[in-house]
Amino acid sequence: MFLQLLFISSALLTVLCAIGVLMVKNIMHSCVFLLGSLLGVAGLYATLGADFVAVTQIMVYVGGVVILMLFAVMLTGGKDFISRAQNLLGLPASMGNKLTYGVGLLVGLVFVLTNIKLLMGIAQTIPSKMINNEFPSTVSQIGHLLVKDHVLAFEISSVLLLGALVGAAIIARPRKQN
Amino acid sequence: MMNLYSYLIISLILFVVGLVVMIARKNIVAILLGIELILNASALNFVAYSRYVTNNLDGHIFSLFIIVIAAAEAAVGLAIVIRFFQIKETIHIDEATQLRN
Amino acid sequence: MNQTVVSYLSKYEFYDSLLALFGNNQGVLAFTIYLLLALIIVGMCATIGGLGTYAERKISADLQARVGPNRVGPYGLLQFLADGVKMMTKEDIMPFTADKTLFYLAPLLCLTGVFATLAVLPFSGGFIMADLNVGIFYLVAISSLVGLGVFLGGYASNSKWSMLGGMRGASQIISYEIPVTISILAIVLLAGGMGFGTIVGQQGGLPHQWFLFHNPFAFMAFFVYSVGALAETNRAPFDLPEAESELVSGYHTEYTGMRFGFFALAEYIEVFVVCGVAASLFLGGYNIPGISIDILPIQAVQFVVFMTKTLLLYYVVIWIRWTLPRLRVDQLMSVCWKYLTPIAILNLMGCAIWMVVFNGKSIAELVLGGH
Amino acid sequence: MIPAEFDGLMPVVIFMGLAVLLFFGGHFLSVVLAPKKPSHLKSTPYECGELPVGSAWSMFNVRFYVVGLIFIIFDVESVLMFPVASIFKELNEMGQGGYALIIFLSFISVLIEGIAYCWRKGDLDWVKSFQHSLKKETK
Repeated sequence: MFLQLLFISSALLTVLCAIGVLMVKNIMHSCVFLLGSLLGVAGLYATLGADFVAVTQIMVYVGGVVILMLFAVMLTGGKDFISRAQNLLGLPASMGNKLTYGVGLLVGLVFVLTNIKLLMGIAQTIPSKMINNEFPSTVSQIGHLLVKDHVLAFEISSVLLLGALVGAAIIARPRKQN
Repeated sequence: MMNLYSYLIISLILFVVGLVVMIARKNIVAILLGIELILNASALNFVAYSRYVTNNLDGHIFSLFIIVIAAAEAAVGLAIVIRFFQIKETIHIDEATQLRN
Repeated sequence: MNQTVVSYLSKYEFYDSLLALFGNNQGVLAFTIYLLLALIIVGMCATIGGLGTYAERKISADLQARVGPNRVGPYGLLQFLADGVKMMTKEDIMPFTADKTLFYLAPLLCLTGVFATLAVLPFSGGFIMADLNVGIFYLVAISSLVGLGVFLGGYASNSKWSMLGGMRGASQIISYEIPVTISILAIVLLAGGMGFGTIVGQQGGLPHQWFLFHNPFAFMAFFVYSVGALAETNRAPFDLPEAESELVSGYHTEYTGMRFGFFALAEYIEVFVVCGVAASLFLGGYNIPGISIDILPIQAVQFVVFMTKTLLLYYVVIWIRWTLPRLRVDQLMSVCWKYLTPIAILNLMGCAIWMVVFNGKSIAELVLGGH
Repeated sequence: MIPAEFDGLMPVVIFMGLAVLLFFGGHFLSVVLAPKKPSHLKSTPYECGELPVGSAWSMFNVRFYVVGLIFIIFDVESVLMFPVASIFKELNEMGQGGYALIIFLSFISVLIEGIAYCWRKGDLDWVKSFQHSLKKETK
């Protein structure tokens, strides 16, 4: 019961905030809607029993990426966007008229529906085992996987992050104008 | 109610919205927001499959690394946005037409 | 599977009669117990936060040879209630240039981030709302909502003082999160788990069993944590985001009445939470020396032990505020990145090497030889 | 089987819900109790008595972004270190302490390289490099 409620509220938060990101003109509000969507995804992870991934999602996105995006918006002149902003309804005419959108929507819908049908067919062949409400601790298993099976990815990710740090610092470093 | 499909549909919606954000918005920061949504959709799929299909935690590891890569991508992408703004004084994507100078 | 306060209570017999009272519906009973205890904890923390403002004035008065508040109630003890009533009856003013949605949202983010941390704070062995497996990691993660709230509060006001305070606040909070997190990592490494139950359970009641005196690196990590935590909660000497003498009052310059009250409440509760975390990570938490039986009265004693340690740390925080002068921004950043972070990383490496070389034994165990 | 209510999610959600409730309750009380006499001058942004000039949403120094950048990289690295740190003791007791130590230290050493690079390039100083760039400009 509780899990269902958590699932529904997280799903609604995720989807509605994602649509908010799309529809809102102000880029600052878009970032805050993204924050809501990411929190909703964290809630969905929690309902899937992925406690460590859920907390990682909060830690990296809420504490890191969203703040970084807000900083970037401020650094490029916060109010500048409100006038320049574009939303779905303000699409440039070169991107098509109502007919193209209608046909695209229809094709997309058919595609999605067939895919769901296909997925359902596939999934029905999979025995649904282990689906209970019990959440095993994932932390120590993830730790073991990180130092045993995925140790190369673990080490290389540190190199990737070093590269990202150095590259981004070089790009963003304040320098002499002109 | 809570089964694989509901998670897949949510992740599908996230993916589509992210794609539309990437296509429709002209602000580079907004395009990065769209990319974050898409990456989240894929990570959600991995975790959902890991719980309902494979029954091991490799999916969690995958989504963990997706989050790591998303953070690195956001860091570099926003650095490029800021540099672009210093040169062009705008962050409208259509202004990005030159490879150098 | 995480231990919670309900699964702890279900070991006792009265739980079964309670369950019968609720028509054997475990969900409803669990919800009721959680809600009651959560209300108690929130009320307690709000009172502690309120008394914190009182203590702040009283201690500062002591340090400056003044009297301090002494009109409302005995010794001025009810001053915080008067302040609360005053805040509620103040007019809500919003700058007409403000971003109205975000202006509403910012205090909520701060409040949510702080309240959510209370769920994993170990008040005693049984009285920990949820002993999550990811306990301390969850606490660090969810409290980053506060930094976001500070930034959005500063941004949404559209006032220059607020904007400067919000920018400074956000960059300070995120910077100091790094040494704090790495110091916590050192303790996670020593304890072999992230849950508060595991971490506190690895320590004992006597000082030589605490992680503070486990090895020299953990000892250093405590001070790195303390400095970083002071900065993360925007306390003096790191109160640059709300420096009265230069930024009016920083990110909440434009906030009045109840909304300002929420910011203040969140800040004071956060100080309490940070002190509680320090007490349970480094100072042995709720452990009582020499007692290992697990009955309900013992839980009360454990609670008292935990609160004593936490409130002593709270006193030290206030004491520091009225003793040390404020840092400059460049000093703030160089303290974080050039001193605390390298020291924290070295502590982490030292702890890892200590674990392998001495097989996880603390100094006391090595010296005394034995268990 | 253990019902999900026993797991730790519920208290977390309840605390967040209480925060939201308190927020709206406080707002409600304030709406009921507080006076409401708005005026234009009252709702101007505070600027020490002067009328505010321009918007506060202006551009900020790139320093803030560089700090955020270093933060996010370290944040992610600490996230990856958490699960390894929490099983370090277990591995040590299983006799694999040396292996775990090598993995852990090599991970941290890359972290140190990052901070050493930023230190050397002056990204960690707040004022000095700013003065440095000013000096360049005056040349």
